[in-house]
Amino acid sequence: MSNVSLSEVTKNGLWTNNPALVQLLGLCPLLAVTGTVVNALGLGLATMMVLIGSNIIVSLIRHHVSDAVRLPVFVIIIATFVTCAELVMKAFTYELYQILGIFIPLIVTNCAILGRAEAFASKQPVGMAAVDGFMMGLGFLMVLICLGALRELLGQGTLLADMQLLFGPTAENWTLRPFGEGYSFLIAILPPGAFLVMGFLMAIKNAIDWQIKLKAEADKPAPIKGAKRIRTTGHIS
Amino acid sequence: MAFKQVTSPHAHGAQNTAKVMQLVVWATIPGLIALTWHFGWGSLINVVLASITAVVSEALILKMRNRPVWFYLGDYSAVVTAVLLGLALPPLCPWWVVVVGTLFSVVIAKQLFGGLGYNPFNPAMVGYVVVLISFPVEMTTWVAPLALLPEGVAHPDFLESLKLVFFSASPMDGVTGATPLDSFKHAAGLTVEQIYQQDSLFSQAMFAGVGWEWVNLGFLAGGILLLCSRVFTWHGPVAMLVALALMSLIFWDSGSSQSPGSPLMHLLSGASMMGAFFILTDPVSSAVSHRGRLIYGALIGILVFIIRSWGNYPDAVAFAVLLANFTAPFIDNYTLPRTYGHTDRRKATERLED
Amino acid sequence: MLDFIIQQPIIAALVALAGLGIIFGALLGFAAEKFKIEGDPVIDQIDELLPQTQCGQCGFPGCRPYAQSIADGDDINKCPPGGQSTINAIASLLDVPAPELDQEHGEEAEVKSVAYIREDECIGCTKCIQACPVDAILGAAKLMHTVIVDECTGCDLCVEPCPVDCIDMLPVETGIKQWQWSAPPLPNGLIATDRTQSHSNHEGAA
Amino acid sequence: MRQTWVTPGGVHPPENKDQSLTQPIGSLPIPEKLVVPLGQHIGAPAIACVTVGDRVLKGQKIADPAGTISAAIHAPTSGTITAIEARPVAHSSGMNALCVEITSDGKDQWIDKSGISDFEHTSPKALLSIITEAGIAGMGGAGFPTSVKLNPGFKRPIDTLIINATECEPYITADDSLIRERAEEIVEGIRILSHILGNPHNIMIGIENNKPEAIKALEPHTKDTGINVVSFPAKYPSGGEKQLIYILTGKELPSGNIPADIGMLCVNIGTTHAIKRAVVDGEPLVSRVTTMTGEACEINRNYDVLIGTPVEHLLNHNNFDAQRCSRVIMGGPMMGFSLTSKLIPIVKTTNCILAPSVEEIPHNEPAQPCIRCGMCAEACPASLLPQQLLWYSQAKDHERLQSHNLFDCIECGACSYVCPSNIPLVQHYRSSKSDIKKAQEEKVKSTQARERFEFRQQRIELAEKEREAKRAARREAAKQAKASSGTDSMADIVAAAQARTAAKKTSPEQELAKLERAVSSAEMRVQKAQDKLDTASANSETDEKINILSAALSGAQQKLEKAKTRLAEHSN
Repeated sequence: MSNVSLSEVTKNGLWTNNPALVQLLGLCPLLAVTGTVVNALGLGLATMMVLIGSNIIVSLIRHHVSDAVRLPVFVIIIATFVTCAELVMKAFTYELYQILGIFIPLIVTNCAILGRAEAFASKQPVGMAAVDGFMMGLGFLMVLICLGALRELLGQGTLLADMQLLFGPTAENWTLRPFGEGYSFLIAILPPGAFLVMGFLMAIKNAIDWQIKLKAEADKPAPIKGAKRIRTTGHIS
Repeated sequence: MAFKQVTSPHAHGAQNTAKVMQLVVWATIPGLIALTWHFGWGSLINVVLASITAVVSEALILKMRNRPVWFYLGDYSAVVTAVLLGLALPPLCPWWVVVVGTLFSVVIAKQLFGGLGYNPFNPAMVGYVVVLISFPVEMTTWVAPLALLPEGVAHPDFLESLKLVFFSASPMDGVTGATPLDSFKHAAGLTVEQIYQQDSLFSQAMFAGVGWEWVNLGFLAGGILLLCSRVFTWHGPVAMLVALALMSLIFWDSGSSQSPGSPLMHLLSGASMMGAFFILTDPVSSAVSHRGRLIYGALIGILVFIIRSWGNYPDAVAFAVLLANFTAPFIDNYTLPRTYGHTDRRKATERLED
Repeated sequence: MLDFIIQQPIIAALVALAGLGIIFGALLGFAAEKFKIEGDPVIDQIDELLPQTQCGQCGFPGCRPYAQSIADGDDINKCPPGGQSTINAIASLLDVPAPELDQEHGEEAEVKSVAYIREDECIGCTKCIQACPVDAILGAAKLMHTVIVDECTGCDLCVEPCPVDCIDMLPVETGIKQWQWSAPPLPNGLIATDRTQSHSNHEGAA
Repeated sequence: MRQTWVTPGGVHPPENKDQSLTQPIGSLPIPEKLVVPLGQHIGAPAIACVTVGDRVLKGQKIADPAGTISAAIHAPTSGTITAIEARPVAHSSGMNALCVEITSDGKDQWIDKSGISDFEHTSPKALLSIITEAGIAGMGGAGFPTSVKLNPGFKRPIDTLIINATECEPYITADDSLIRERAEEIVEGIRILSHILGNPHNIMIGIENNKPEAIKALEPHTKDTGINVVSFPAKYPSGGEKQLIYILTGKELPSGNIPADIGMLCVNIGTTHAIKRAVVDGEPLVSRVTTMTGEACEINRNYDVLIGTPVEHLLNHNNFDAQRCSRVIMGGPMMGFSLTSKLIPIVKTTNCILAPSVEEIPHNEPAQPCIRCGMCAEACPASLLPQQLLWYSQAKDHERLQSHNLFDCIECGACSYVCPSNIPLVQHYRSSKSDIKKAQEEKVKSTQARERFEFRQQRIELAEKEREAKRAARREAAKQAKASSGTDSMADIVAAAQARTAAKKTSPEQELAKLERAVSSAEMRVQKAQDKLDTASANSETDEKINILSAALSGAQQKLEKAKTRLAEHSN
């Protein structure tokens, strides 16, 4: 576990061990706020920031925290970063902050963050932990944006609506309306839609993985059967 | 070929799944006739459109899943789902509402869970709820019953109905009206008697609401036919209707302004009868034992009344059935019948003592 | 001091949090000591599921050591005598996905077999007796040996040591009493079987 | 009219009993060859006590019971034993089992029969031994040896004797016609039974009300005998032992018990007839009444058939049309099994040979998915939930299957009969039952293996320890000896030890011979491995197999080298 390569960490975070699609962690905010791209982006960025920060700190103190109390310590660290993130959003993107509401403080309970702190950061050097935090955060963010885009498009027929909440007035007319005005399909915006779209995303990912696996299997040489046998009675002369 | 290994029993009864499903379709005809008579051609168009969509989409999915298409289409289950959904949707709703609802029923609620027999939820009701919450405007626009249309106005004829369904997204004026359950929901402050007097929907009715009563009686007739041909047992439907009647009797409140309506009104409006005989009797998603079906039916009856009276939606059969579907495995778990030779009823999860 | 803390909200918060941290940390530490679990029942449970052939195909000297290793996180697909059913049982016990059998450890035999000694060829070397993990071979030095069929686990560990190759692994005879109805083919696919079916289709195409 | 109780579930398949009742019980010409299986009953197959070439008379014992639960077998006609070998037998597996083949001499010559006319003054024990000798086994279908069933040593006295004349399966009329024609003998058989059991105060003949003639036939003989003929509405499966007990007494047989545990005994009516024949007439069980029916046969009627008659004989005699026939069934259409060969003989439990046409019993339709309609649960006489059992059976969830009481399933087939999706439910349950039984057996075996392995480890450890202790003791002794007697004697000790080892050592010649043997055997192995490899590559086997073989070859070669070097060392 101590030697993890950079590419492995990247691949893990973005694909093979994606916190949202594979580990299914942090589903509560994931499903709740991905009605539009801007919401998804806002929450995703906040989560990513918290993840990087908490991973770095956890990694820094990893030798100094006893096993028994590590979880409370991690939670306090995460909570601190969440509070920071909340204050930052309150300061710079107040409207978005209001839309996201309770889900920003709820980042604390996002298991993806605690999970990374426990499974990775508490065992790895600072640099690697930071990269892991970034990659996991990015993986999470990507899924959030995918979900947000799909749901926004399906549900209200727009893309990149209200981006000014995050990027200021310049983003006001970024909104795209591929289906024209008046389109709506509420279920995609409502929670069931989140589950459905998420399910399809996971299905697509699994289908891709399946193809990759088949290819890998085809390339792999056939194993020699029974090669690893030992004698249970070997110690008898 | 006379000498071969075949498992017993060799004899087989006359019943088969396709026949049962066909019977269910035929049994909806009295209800469909009543709907068409009182509300125009819309329901018939819904049913046909939904059936075509269902069969085509089921065939496609079966093909994708590498299943014998004709074998599984031959069980008529897709048609049953589509017919029930078509009957539940408002007449003359736009074609895409029907198509989206049917696709959700067949593709997501049924085939993605493994096809017939493996769907935990009633597919028709899943489709109905999806379109209900997705397209609230279209789904709450009901055609007024024939008897209540103003002088000189009639339901659109068949061709016009087709045009409305396929080319006009705008709700029709003149021929729309409230349903009895709507009337009760929106008539705050009036006593039942006042509502009955003021609203022609009730004042011209024989039992419960113009048109609606006959639709429900039609479904009741179809349901009794199915019951007599032993397609399902009486437990579920009777439990639901009794629970609904009891609930409305308890809260009848002698017809005060708080009253959510009389038992007769509740039994004969909305989708009560269709729900009791055609929806909750879907065997796949309901409880299995007799006691289980009693509980399951009663639960639906109670939920229907609660949501109708105090919920946001005027009718509630779809939501009640879906909620009860959730509980079906749980009910099964606690209602195993007592097996011959055993003194106690076992719970399904009970572990064997080693 | 107290006044100072109360007047400085940041310090107050810090103190409160630190206090909470200390209290809960102590509580957790206490609980960890108090409710420590002795032994590891999961090893016994895994051992219970393994077929107890003691054949060593998993790479461990006996079933229990392998059970121990599984409990420590080893792969659960190394037991050919147990086959897929054992893998599935362990997977459901440990709540992990069931992998396919690792062919490098051997193949699952379709028919169970037991060892038979061709008795007229046996020279009485006792090598097989020493090799048998379950004492299922009777005999003494320079005297003919024989396998107690009921006790033989079919591990075939005795075959290789025999200097005169007089041990055969023969399939267990199934008579009319052992016959059983085969399960009817699955009439339709569950979601899980869809996967294996499409899998074989893919393989067929490849 | 006595009170009867109604069982839950059940089905009403078309009865189809009239066809075979138009004619009285007939008899067949004696077939040329009779094949008598040695296992016609539940329990261990009997052991043949004749050899090929022996001449036997009708009713002569040809096989002794093996162990407690077994039954004797008798020659069904006079003739010569021409074979004792495995032949296809009446079993769902279609497998072969040991049979005695008798070539008939056409004389049908009986052994000396010695019956007891006055059974009431014979001790039950003596009667029981007659029944044992006569090889009577339950003739309703299961074939449980009757003498074992009647054996004393019950936990409590039998107060209720139930005679099963239900015959609830469609088509079968063997019992019906037997009662119509031989009611007097049957009642006498019941009285013998009653005498053996110490005259239970409650004796009932349970019969479905679709056999009015049989009921009428019984009436004159049962009058004033204390035997009640109880009729009840026809429903399948009323004839199941458990179901019949409930119908007649309103009591349920607790799961896992036998009727004797609640003071009851159930005997098939055909068996009582056989008992009468055995006791009063001294005739062992060599023939039985079997219904031959189905549209694929021109003649439908009951026959008194010799046990061991091949089905072919019966079919040919009735103008069987194989083209029209969908399957040949031994037993009824609900619980009977299909025959895989027409050479299968009639046995003691064969109550019917059914050769239905394709229109009567069509070929099985492919199964559709279960829609949980619950019709199976309605039909189940044991109040199980067949659809749940199916679910768990497919998932191989043995624990759930058992908690849903799979083992209370009597395999009556009512669930499959009503299933609208044509699911072969019974086959699922049978397969699951045997899977569970097999798993339990394997569990026992694996526990045993583990114990043996652990014991062995312990033993080896102990031996190792003992050796270690001995070595330590010797070291200690040597040390002491050294301390006490000084350096001089040390040389002696060493010399003595050397002498000991020399004595122990085999002589060099022996050693040489041993090594030579080793070399030659190693050579042999190399040769063998080489041969295998050659054949494999000649047969163009898969690469992996060749790999394995070549690995084996190189291993053998290494061993040979080693043996050779050792030999060389030794010779030097």
